[in-house]
Amino acid sequence: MSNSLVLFMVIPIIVGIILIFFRESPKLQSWFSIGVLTGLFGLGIYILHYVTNIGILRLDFGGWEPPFGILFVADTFSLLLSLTTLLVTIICLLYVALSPRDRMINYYFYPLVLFLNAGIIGSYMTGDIFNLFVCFEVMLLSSYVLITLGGNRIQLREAMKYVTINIVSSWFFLVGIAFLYGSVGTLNFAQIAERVAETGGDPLLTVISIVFLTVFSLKAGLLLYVWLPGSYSSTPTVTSALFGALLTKVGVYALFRVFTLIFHEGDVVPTFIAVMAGLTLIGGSLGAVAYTDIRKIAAYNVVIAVGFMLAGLAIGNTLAIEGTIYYIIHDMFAKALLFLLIGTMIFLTNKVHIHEMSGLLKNYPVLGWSFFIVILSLAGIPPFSGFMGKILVMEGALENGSYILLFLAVASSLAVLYSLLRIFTQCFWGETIIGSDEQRPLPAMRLLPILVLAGITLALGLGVEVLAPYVQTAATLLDPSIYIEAVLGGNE
Amino acid sequence: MIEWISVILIFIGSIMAVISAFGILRLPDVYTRSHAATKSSTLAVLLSLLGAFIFFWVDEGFISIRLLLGIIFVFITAPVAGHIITRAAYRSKVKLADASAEDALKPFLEKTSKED
Amino acid sequence: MPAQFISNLLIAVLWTFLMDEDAFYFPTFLTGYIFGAIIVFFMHRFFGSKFYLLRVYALIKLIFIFISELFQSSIIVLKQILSPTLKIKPGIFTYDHNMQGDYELTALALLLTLTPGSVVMEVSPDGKTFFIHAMDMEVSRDAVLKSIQTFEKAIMEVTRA
Amino acid sequence: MESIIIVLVGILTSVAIYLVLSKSLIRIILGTAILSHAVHLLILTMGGLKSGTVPLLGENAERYIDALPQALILTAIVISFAVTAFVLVLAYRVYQEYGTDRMDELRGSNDEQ
Amino acid sequence: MKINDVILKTVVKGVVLIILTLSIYLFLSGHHTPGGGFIGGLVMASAFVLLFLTYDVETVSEGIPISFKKMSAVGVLISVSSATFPIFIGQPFLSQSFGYFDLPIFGVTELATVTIFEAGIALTVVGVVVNIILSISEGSNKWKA
Amino acid sequence: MLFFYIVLPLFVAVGITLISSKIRRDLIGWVAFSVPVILFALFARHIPSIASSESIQTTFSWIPTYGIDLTFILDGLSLIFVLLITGVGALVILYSIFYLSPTDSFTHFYTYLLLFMTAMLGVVLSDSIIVLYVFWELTSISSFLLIAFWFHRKNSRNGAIKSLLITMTGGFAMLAGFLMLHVMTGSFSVRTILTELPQLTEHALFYPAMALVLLGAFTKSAQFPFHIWLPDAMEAPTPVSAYLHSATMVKAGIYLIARFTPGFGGDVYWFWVITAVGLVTLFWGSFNAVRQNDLKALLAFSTISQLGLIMTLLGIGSAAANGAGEAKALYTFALFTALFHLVNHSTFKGALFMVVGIVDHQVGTRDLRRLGGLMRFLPITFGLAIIGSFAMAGLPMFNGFLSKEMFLTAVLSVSELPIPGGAQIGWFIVLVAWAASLFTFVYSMILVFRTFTGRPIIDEDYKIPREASIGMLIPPSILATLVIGLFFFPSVLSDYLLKPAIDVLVDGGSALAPDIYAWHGFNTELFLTLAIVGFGSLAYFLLKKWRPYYQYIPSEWSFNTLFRNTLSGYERLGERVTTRYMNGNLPSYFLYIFSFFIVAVGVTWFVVGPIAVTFDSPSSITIYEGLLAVIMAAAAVAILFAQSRLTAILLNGVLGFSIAIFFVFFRAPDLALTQLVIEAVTTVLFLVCFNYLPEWKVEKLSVTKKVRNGLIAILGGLTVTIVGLAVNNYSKFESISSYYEDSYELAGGRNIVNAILGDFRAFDTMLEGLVLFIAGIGVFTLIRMRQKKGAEPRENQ
Amino acid sequence: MMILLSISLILFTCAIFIALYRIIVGPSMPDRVVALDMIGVNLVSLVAVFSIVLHTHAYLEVILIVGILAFISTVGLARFVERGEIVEHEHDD
Ligand code: NA
Ligand code: NA
Repeated sequence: MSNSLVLFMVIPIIVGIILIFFRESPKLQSWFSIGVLTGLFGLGIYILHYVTNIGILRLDFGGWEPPFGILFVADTFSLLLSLTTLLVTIICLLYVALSPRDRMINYYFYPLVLFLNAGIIGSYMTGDIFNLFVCFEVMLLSSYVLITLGGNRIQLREAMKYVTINIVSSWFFLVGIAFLYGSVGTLNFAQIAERVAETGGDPLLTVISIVFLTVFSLKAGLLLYVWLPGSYSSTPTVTSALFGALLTKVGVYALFRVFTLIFHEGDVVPTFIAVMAGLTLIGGSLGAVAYTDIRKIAAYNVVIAVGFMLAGLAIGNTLAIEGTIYYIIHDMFAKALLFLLIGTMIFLTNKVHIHEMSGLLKNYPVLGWSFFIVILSLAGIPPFSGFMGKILVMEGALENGSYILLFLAVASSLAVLYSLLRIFTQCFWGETIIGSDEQRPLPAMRLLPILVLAGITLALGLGVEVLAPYVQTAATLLDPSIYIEAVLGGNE
Repeated sequence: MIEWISVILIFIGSIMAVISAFGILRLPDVYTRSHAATKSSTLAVLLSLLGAFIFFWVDEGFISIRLLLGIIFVFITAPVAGHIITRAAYRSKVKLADASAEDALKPFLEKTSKED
Repeated sequence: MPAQFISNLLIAVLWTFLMDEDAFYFPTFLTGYIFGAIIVFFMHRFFGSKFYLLRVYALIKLIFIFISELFQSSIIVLKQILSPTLKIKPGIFTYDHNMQGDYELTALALLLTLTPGSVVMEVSPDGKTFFIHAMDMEVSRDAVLKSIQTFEKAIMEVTRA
Repeated sequence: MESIIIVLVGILTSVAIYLVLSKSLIRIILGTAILSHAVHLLILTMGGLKSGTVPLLGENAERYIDALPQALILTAIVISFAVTAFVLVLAYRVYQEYGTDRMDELRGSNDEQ
Repeated sequence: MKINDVILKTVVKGVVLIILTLSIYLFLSGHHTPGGGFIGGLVMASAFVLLFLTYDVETVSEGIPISFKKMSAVGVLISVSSATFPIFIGQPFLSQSFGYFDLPIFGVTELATVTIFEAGIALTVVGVVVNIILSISEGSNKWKA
Repeated sequence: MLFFYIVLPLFVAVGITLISSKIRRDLIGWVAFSVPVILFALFARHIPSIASSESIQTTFSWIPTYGIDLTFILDGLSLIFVLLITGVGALVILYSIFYLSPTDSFTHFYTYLLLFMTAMLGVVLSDSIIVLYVFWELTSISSFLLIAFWFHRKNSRNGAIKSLLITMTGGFAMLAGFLMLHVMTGSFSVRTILTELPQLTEHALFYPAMALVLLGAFTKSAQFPFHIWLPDAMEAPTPVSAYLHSATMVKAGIYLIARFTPGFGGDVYWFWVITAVGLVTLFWGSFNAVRQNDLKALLAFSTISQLGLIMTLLGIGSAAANGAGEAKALYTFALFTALFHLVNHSTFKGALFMVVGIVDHQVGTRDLRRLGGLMRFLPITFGLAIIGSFAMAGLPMFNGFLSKEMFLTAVLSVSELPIPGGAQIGWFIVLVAWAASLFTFVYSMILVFRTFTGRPIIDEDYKIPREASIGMLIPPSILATLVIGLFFFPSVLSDYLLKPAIDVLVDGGSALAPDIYAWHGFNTELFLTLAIVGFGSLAYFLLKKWRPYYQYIPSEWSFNTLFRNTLSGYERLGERVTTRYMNGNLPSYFLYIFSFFIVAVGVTWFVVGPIAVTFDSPSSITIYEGLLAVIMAAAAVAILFAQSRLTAILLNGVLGFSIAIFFVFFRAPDLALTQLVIEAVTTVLFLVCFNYLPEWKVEKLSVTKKVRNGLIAILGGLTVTIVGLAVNNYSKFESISSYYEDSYELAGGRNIVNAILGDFRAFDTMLEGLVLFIAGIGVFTLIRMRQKKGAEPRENQ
Repeated sequence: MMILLSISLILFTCAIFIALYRIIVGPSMPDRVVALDMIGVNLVSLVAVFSIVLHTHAYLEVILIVGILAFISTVGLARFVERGEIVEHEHDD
């Protein structure tokens, strides 16, 4: 049973490598990847069910008992995120499979996406801080390559920024690990948590936690999101969709894990996170209307969402954490949808600025209405997926008296709404410039992934109750003893 | 007792190393400096490796093939290094010291570069 | 030469098997090798060349020449470094050698480089001419030209039948 | 010794940060290379520097030095090599495309496609 | 005047043999003395690097007709598969085992599955490093053209 | 069952969308028409039982985990609304079938309209505040879509965005308010909240919640200063204006306030805020209606004004539920009037919108300056217009008269109410109300007489208009009939709808509710009305004299301008701020990152301190180690001053080799080996790439920037050093690594580092290989995959 | 004996220090390469001596590796100084 945890990481790796040898058969690559990921998704559902009902599952690699070896720990939180990651990836790959073939497919696109997945899921599951670093690197390296895949010069330029900034952030990570190991002498999350708790919030450890805050904020795009808009807006559609949906979430996850499990005492760090989340919401809201490039608008919407999620962590009560978990799941799907839509618009018009497009609704109604749905979803309008998370976080804020965050969360929803409405009203409405004879055809198959995502965002909103038990279990991450017990409390 | 021999070999080696280092400070151009680097300091390292080899042999009866290999390696490569560095220097037009008496290579290079 | 060496090896291996010990012991092998060398020495005329251990001897001699040259040259360099005033006249001169093949050429070049006060800077494209940088032209050129004959001979003893 | 190395780490870090703040790509990459040197030393220092013998069993020692940081650094070294290789090639491609390696000339404008 | 590299090339031939031997030694002895898959692989890669520096890419490729890209992929595949194998015999992922066997000629020898794992790592390292250098020089070639 | 009533329009809407291509377009209209008709009948069946104070409830569970259920309750208050929604809805759809032009998409129109109907029914029937909110936003959305029905017109789009932004802002605020209510009461049920609220007046969230709920209501009901979206919403097709922006959606705010009256009512702030906002809106709407030349704009402002009137009445009547004491009857009277006028307004305003629609449709313009004398051509329409506007002006024979009289009564009673401030400013309220009524009279006259009497402006393309088709005349005629009918038989309405509704709001309210009479004798109200008619007629005839003065009201002071400026200011601010710090310049980004790190660690240190930092070290130092450290530091610093990149790389190599030697000194042979090889290979890589990179130039930086960068660099290094020293002194825990010293027994290896890499932490090693591998692929693709020169910069997939 | 070894260590380090000076001031690139080569050679000695000091065989591989890599680096750098392109793709002839 527990061995199956590693399959989420190892199978994508193995399949990825095997696909390297099938460079010339894109069809095989695409359907094989999709099939394998789908299988894993099914397995994941089963494990999620198991973990939620029976308890945290762990896998000690090589049989070395924690804290001496590396281990995977699957709790509901990490599984929920892993499953969402898988599903989003499957849909994005479907989009590629159903699109006209692109040159980048021949340059190991599928293996890289699989490696990216492996890195992300590994980050979610690992129970060891240094292994988290390594998993991050797997994810980052894949993303470095993916971000340059396409050969477009702007991509290269923005990749340069993305890569160097991430190198620096990885450096911070190592510095943090060095300090942490120097002070608590272990790398295992649970044992670190235990030892940190033993000190009862030692000032030095609080200072060290700031190093980790820096690292994960860089990855999540919390306040330090300078790298994000450029890189997310220069890549091909599907890469943007994968990045927009998945990458920042890993940073968010790490912030949640580290600051609920390990450094949860004292109010210095929560205050820090609150201020950063607030500034992120403001910065994202300002950026979302600063550009006419639709990719940039979408990218700043990613920033806003990050601010929102971390506002949830800063508030930090059960309601807010539950809300944020809903929100993270929602955002992964909705952001993928947003970026796929934007990419399709650019594909259809060959333009990127809102004032260069007009009246698309007439020729591409399904696209237009999907875009409308994603606007509502991202703005947290019920019954689409964004609303439950939003409501719970807002309530959490009320319960905690975090009124400024509450205000910013609401105001940023308006910014989301307005910035995306600008796209909708300017690009989809208005006079149709292109005649129906010169319009690019949009095959129905290409719309399928988009419709699936739109359906998911509606289903998630209506079907909150289905998710509720899982999310509630996941939110027990506020009680670190459960995790520590599962890891250090003897063998299963 | 024999240990002392090894230590003294090392000591001599270290002195030679410093002197040859001094050489690359003092000598007028890169070509003469490379003499210091390829000869004296090679000898210095050979001495210290030999010292170490003897030390382990005498002290522990341990014959280190790796050290021997190291000695051979340095012995072979040091002159090659000197050769390619000076060649590179000349080809990248580093000037000979003003005191230089003769330059037989210059006309050659000039002649053949015209032919190219 | 390789044929001699391989034969010697074969004899050593045979010897090791004939001893029929419970494991492989290096001393046994060595003993076999020595016996093999003796046998090969007596047989070497059948191979139609010099007894190969003679070449090994020449090689060792060459190495010693190397080392002694190295010592001498180092001391000269060190002297020059430590002399209170630098009175050297460096320069580049050419030398046409009599070596054949890459190995001989290389060996000579390495030797020359380790010789007092000279470094082989270039080899002409046809491989016939060395361009040698001398630390002090007046002193080195003659020394080099003198010792170079010795080197060539020593090298040829190793390489040529 | 530890304190000295930590100060050395600080110096390396300062130099690296200064390089990273430059406009030229090579300087930035070099800065990141030095950053990783610094952090490798830091990790080693955090495990204690001379608190035992070489971590090879059979060295007849009472104590062996903390081997865990060494393993971590080894991993980190290889990863940083991988990244450096990639970023170097990326830099060269950027230079090829843009004819400049100065990041202030590589800002990008708002109205490009 | 064309550069005549005969000295360098001749010496490097011998030097590379030394390095390659050393790399295999480092790889095999890594379990008990310094070395192991990574180091062995890196040293071997450095031997190739030296070859590339001395000779040119074409000559080296002709001399060693291996696809280094595939080699690296096979390397990763070996290490990951050897890590995965224990799953099929009911052991945790990445379980390594070792034992002492009395072999003819070699005597009592330790054999460990970790060697397979490390062989994968070594192959990866060699493949990747060489591949990177090859890619860049190939790129330069195109760029010039 | 109620649930099915609500979703019926939705289902039909979906059905229409799905099969639209298969059926005739006018059939879509008729299908849509059948929905409200059926629903009206279904709801009407409940009138008797509701009148006997029953209520109908349906519950489905939706998200029981969070206590969010789909509970719908039909009571007296909702009943009025559902009947309005379905009744007016049916008439509007009928009207629209004839109104829409052949080029308009029936599918979209009726889909949106039915969507809206579902939303509106949901709002007034939901018991859960969350569900209410869901439907509330849905009304905004469907309104948005309907306003922009002709989305190729710029004005339509702008109007749609404006209305959506304002109502959604209100919606978000309302949601926040609702959540506060939930936090206060622990319940999402409106019924529960209402019963608990009166006990929670001391709660810290009481007033914030109230303010936010009011914000939602005011924005939706176009109350001053949020009214600005309504005139722009007139870009919608006229049936939509009649339905959403006059009869139903704008009344959602009224509904909300009425619904929460039992909870908040009795609070003095609730009373005054609603009353004041209502009054200002009442006045401002009527005042502005007079100046309009577009008939629909006139109606829009008139709607704003009338909504203000209803709001004022709700404010005055709000205290009826709680702590009213003696004055309960007076309060109840005002509430009752509010409900009464609500119904009346829907009838006459609905009729008027349809009339204007007919004029627009038949004449081709709604501009008063171009209209006139239509009486001859459109006699029936003229009759309908008379009925509608006279009712609006509050003239007898029409239902508006009754409610207007009662309004005046209510206003006059304010000074008698036991509410703080009532006695002091009661007279002022009367004054404002009277002035507003005066303007109302004037614009009502303008509407009917400017359009239908006088001479038409006849130019070349003037075509003699003809009376509209019967289909367009029937709906307004039905409404006009109601206008008159309600004047003569108000008690039917009162008994069956208004009193049951009042019962919902006020305990025993129906007993206190007044009987409606047309004639109350010669009281103040009558004199006020006579004065309105008198002065109003005068003002109407002197219109040319005073209307030009409107232009002196500076337009830049308007809330419209404020709204526009807010949006454009937001965009400008966003652009200015964002492009300033997101300058695309990598060094700047690094500056932010390192500054953040330094400041964050510094601040935290300052807050949590003190932390011990000393230079004590466990291990000794030898001279050569010290020298090596100096060498490294020197080499590092020298890199900064290196004139060429090769020198820099050499110095970096020195660093790498020195570190390897440190690894030797610090008993790490494996590391030393790795470091050495990596260093050499890296150097070679640098050299390989240097061939394709430019020589590095001296960085030209101003002194300030150099100092700034230097400062950041030094502080960054210092931060790492200080924390490092602190950690070095910190020895609370033993490292776990002594475990690995049994590596020979555990993993069969004597090299502990290797055992960790190959066994204990082999997973890291495996992934590290993968990382290396990916980097290899990356280099390969970077080199190989290049864009062809001159290729178009498009998304390639 | 230990003192003598320590002095040797210090002397080797000093030699490195001097070479570092040459790297920093140059003036020509080959000068620097010569100096780096020299550093490598001295490091070999340094490690050898240190092995004696620590009485360990653990660093014997390191000695060899330092020698090898110093050579590789020197070849690479000399190639760079000479041709710019240090790895050629095709035969020259
Ligand atoms: Na447009
Ligand atoms: Na547009």
